[in-house]
Amino acid sequence: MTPDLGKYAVEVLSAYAASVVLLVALIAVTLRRGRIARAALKEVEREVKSDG
Amino acid sequence: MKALLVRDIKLAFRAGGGFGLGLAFFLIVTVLVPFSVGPQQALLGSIAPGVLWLGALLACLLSLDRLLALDFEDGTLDLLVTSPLPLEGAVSVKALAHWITTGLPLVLAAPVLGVLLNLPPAGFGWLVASLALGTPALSVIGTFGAALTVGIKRGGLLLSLLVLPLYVPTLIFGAEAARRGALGLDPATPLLMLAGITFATVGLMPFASAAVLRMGLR
Amino acid sequence: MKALLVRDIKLAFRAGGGFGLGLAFFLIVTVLVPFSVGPQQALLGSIAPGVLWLGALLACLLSLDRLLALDFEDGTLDLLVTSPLPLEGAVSVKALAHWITTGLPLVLAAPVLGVLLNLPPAGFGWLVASLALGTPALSVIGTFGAALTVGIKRGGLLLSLLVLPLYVPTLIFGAEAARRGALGLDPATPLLMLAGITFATVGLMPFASAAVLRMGLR
Amino acid sequence: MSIWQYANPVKFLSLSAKVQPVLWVAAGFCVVVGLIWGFFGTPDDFRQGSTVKIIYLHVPAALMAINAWFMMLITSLIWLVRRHHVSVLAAKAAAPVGMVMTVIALVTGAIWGQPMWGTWWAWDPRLTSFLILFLFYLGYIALWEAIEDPDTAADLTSVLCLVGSVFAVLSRYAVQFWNQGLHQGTSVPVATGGRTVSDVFFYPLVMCMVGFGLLFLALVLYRTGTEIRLRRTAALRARAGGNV
Amino acid sequence: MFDPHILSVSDLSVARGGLPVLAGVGFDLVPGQALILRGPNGSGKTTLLRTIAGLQLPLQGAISGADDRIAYAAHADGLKSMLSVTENLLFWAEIFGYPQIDPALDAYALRPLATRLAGTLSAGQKRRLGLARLMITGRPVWVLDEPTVSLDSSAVAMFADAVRAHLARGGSALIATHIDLGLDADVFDVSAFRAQTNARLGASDEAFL
Amino acid sequence: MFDPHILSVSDLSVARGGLPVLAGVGFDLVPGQALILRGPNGSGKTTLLRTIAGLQLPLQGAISGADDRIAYAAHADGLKSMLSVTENLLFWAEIFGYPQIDPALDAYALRPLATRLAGTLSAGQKRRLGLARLMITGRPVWVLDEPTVSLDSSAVAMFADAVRAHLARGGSALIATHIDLGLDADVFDVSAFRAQTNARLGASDEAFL
Ligand code: HEM
Ligand SMILES: Nc1ncnc2c1ncn2[C@@H]1O[C@H](COP(=O)(O)OP(=O)(O)OP(=O)(O)O)[C@@H](O)[C@H]1O
Ligand SMILES: Nc1ncnc2c1ncn2[C@@H]1O[C@H](COP(=O)(O)OP(=O)(O)OP(=O)(O)O)[C@@H](O)[C@H]1O
Ligand SMILES: [Mg+2]
Ligand SMILES: [Mg+2]
Repeated sequence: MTPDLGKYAVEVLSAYAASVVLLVALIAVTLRRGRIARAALKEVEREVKSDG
Repeated sequence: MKALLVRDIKLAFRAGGGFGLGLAFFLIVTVLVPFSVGPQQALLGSIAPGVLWLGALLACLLSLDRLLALDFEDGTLDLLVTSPLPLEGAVSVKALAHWITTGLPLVLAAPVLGVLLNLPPAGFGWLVASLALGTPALSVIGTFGAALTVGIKRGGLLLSLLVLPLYVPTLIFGAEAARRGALGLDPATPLLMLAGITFATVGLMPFASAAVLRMGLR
Repeated sequence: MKALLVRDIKLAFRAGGGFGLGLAFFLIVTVLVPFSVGPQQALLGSIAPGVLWLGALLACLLSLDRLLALDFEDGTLDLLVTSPLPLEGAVSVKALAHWITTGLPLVLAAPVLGVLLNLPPAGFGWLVASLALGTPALSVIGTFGAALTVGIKRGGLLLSLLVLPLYVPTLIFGAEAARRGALGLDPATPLLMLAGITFATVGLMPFASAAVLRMGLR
Repeated sequence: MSIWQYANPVKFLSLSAKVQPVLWVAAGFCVVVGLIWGFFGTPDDFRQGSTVKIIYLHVPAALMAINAWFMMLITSLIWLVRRHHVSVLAAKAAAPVGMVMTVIALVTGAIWGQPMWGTWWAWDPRLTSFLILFLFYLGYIALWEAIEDPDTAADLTSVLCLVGSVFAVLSRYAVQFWNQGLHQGTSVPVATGGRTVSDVFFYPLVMCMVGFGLLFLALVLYRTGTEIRLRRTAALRARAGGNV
Repeated sequence: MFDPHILSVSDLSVARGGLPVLAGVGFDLVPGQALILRGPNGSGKTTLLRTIAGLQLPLQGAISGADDRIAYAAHADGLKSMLSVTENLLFWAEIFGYPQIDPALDAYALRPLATRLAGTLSAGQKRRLGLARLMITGRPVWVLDEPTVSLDSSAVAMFADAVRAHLARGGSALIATHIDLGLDADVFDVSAFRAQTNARLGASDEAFL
Repeated sequence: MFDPHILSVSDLSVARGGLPVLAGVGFDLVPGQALILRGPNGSGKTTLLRTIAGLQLPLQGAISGADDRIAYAAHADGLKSMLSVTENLLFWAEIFGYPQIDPALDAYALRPLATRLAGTLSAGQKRRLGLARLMITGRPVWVLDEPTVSLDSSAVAMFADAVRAHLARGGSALIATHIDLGLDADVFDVSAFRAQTNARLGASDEAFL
């Protein structure tokens, strides 16, 4: 299945690996921050409501 | 306006020699280069125009953070904003004072340091010309950066970060003109570009700086 | 002590990323070098170790002025002096915090910037080794300079001026080690000298810094 | 009804909540299929060998790196002129995405350069402009981080984006003047519709470009939502917190 | 003699850190009048004065008669420690196009210190210099934020005299302070105008509420 | 309860800018005592306090009972604007090895502001935080330079209460101020000790006279 990458296998694979790592990291950071923000907002909204 | 210019220059002289320090930094960076890249004369000569331009740029950069931050801290900037002086004029004058106390001495000192770095004889004139033409742009662009970072506690490094990419075109054309001059090639094109950048920035940047300053002080 | 370290690092992170900015400056200086000396790969490769060392040194230098001056301005330094903390310990901790937030990131980033400057492959390891060994000395010596200039309004440039000559030995041995490494020669001797300088300064300079600080605050 | 209604954070959040699932699925589909198609389904180039496969990452990333800055420029302008908070928060949200795209373009380019030009890095105009773009992203993000008041930060970063754009273009010409380069010209000239890569490479490449574009959109929408929530949290907290 | 305009503030709301602090503030300041702002710490006096001086934008409401007529003085005196007392005053005199600094030097007994660098003055002496600056702006409306901080009683009297002379010439003054200045002036208590925390006054973060 | 030492100053001469300012100052400060320093602007109160706190050297004379027993507070509060109120206090608590910050927060009504960044406080709120720091030093001798600057009357009362509590626990306080703190304390007027301009007190430039 895997195509024969010839003598450039290292380059091609590392390019893909690096890009995927960067993209995944970006998405992970984005989602994590988003989740934290959502949680914080929910918390504050609850507090505000309970205040009256 | 004149009062502001005179005061800024006076302060540069008094506050522990703001006048000499840019120059001294320029000197020291130039002197450190042979220590760091090694003492080969030919190599040094070939990188000399570039090193001198870079040194001048860094020396300019380092003195930027006192351009507005000091006035901000002691409240002068608030008072200036409420004064009858137009803010565009004030930032232009401050850029001019910066150039007189930093850029001008660098231009004058560059030939001496050229000798230290084994700059080819043909290059001296062009080096001075390109610096004289380019350093005003450095001061004006730097004032913009200083205005951007004025409210930020010790924004010194942030200021460098913001300003350095803006310096790229000036540096490229300036160093290229000096380099072509040193190699005996025709430096007319980069010099013209440099002049264009300088005039455009001197004419337009003060408006951006004043706008940014107004926003930042609010 | 630990409180001071934690606070300094926290402040470095909060005040607009003091952490990343030294790094950014290092990056920018390295990027500007080709713009100023020209894009020839061979030339760049041969000056790369020196330029990287010089860039690291300048990046360290620029962040020095926030090392003590901020604490001086808002009165923290007066309070620290009257606190039970020994001043020698306090300046050592401050130097350590400076190294963690400035020197360490530089060491880690240097290989990446080496690529930009076409550093010969053999040189990467030695460059990192020499920087890791040398940057603590830069922080400690810098703390001494910061202590010397602490009472002076915006002593930034004066600080550079005082510290740069003190940096010369470190720079020479550090850059020489990196250069020999890049050329495939044996870098043992300069590395040993560098290690010597670092250990001596780390052991002794804090006493000088504390003494100078006490005098300066009087 | 105008499109400006979506400048209202609440409207924006509800719309983006509707659009996002579609967007994420489409983006994921295009990126994954495009990359798999490119990686497994295309032949090697006769000159570049298998390295040509890097194009499927390199070109879309480079494209989005530039487009992200464009988008930031436009949304910053909207903020300066019409003062819509969502607009400038979108710019803030896009910056890190644009920066990562720039880094991907730089890294894949560097890896590609090693076999093709025998060096990781050359001071070629296109590469150099990208490095400068990276620096602008860095400065923009650092400025956002450094200013406490969110509106001041929005103002100042917007002006920086504007001025930076002018200087980025200027640098581009300066760099071109300073060094003619190694890098090939564009293969997807938008205006002419002509192209310089053959169809086998072209279709998966287009798929990847679309995928990266969608991914960018999805990320920016999501991140803008995050920024809005953070602002809302801060606003609520400030009002709840004692005004003593 | 100054031009007889009225500084008039109506329905003003001001914010700090994005939060409304005061709402619905309104008063008129006629020539010859001094108005003392009072209010506990953190009630928003500084914010109000900065807004009136044009250093920040109001959320709502209008300020009329303020343009180019205000001399503002706050905690930071805008003094250059490396310039002498005279040089500091002369600089502002030139900026404001005012002819002379002697009355200012006399009013605050600064003559003996005239050649001293401002950085070597004591806290109260610095403050006196900062207040002397007001007299050479030639501006009719003085907007002062805690002007008497670290002044001794004789200096406070100098300040009160200077304000009285200014009012007699048709000027007016708006002064935030916690202590008694011995001025015969109206008092305006800002604590009555505290903004409701959930008030919608156009603060920038309201879009997010 | 603090160790019962007496801070004793005898025949002290202090200088600023190389010039003698006060000469022959002497007093004792016993546990439980507060001493208010008075004197017109520029009379040398700040200089004297800095000398006693060990921040500058005396020209002549002796200070005993000061080492490691003094908590000093001046105009600059040593607050980090990017740290919250609690973080600022915790930092100093750790430096001084003091166990807790709650009493300090309560004494100056800082609880509602506890999570606020110090940079966003109003002038008086900052001052309150600066004064709260004194309580977590655990030091017996408070040396304060115009501590009530920009405090409103209720905050001045908080301060007076804090001082009283400190004195009751066997501490002592030396306070330079121009206003009345409502403390029942002795007054020490420094103006009686002004140094003669030609006095020889060991100032650094006397070798050249
Ligand atoms: C580190 C460095 C590099 C950077 C920053 C970079 C940047 C870019 C950019 C901005 C584009 C998009 C241009 C457009 O579509 O108009 C692009 C396209 C492209 N790059 Fe690079 N590049 C780098 C290295 C390389 C290398 C080493 C190669 C291969 C030898 C390469 C091959 C290509 C190709 C084939 C395209 C094709 C797309 C096209 O022609 O439009 N790049 N690159
Ligand atoms: N970023 C912020 N977030 C929340 N509240 C803030 C922020 N910045 C300032 N404040 C609050 O705004 C209020 C107004 O402050 P201001 O400086 O105007 O008060 P003031 O009346 O001058 O007080 P003082 O008498 O202490 O000088 C204060 O309660 C302050 O804590
Ligand atoms: N370099 C100098 N040369 C001459 N005199 C100086 C110098 N520096 C300070 N002084 C003087 O020393 C005196 C003492 O100042 P100090 O700050 O101790 O006064 P203070 O009692 O605290 O006054 P204030 O109530 O205004 O705070 C002042 O008169 C000041 O002008
Ligand atoms: Mg106030
Ligand atoms: Mg004093």
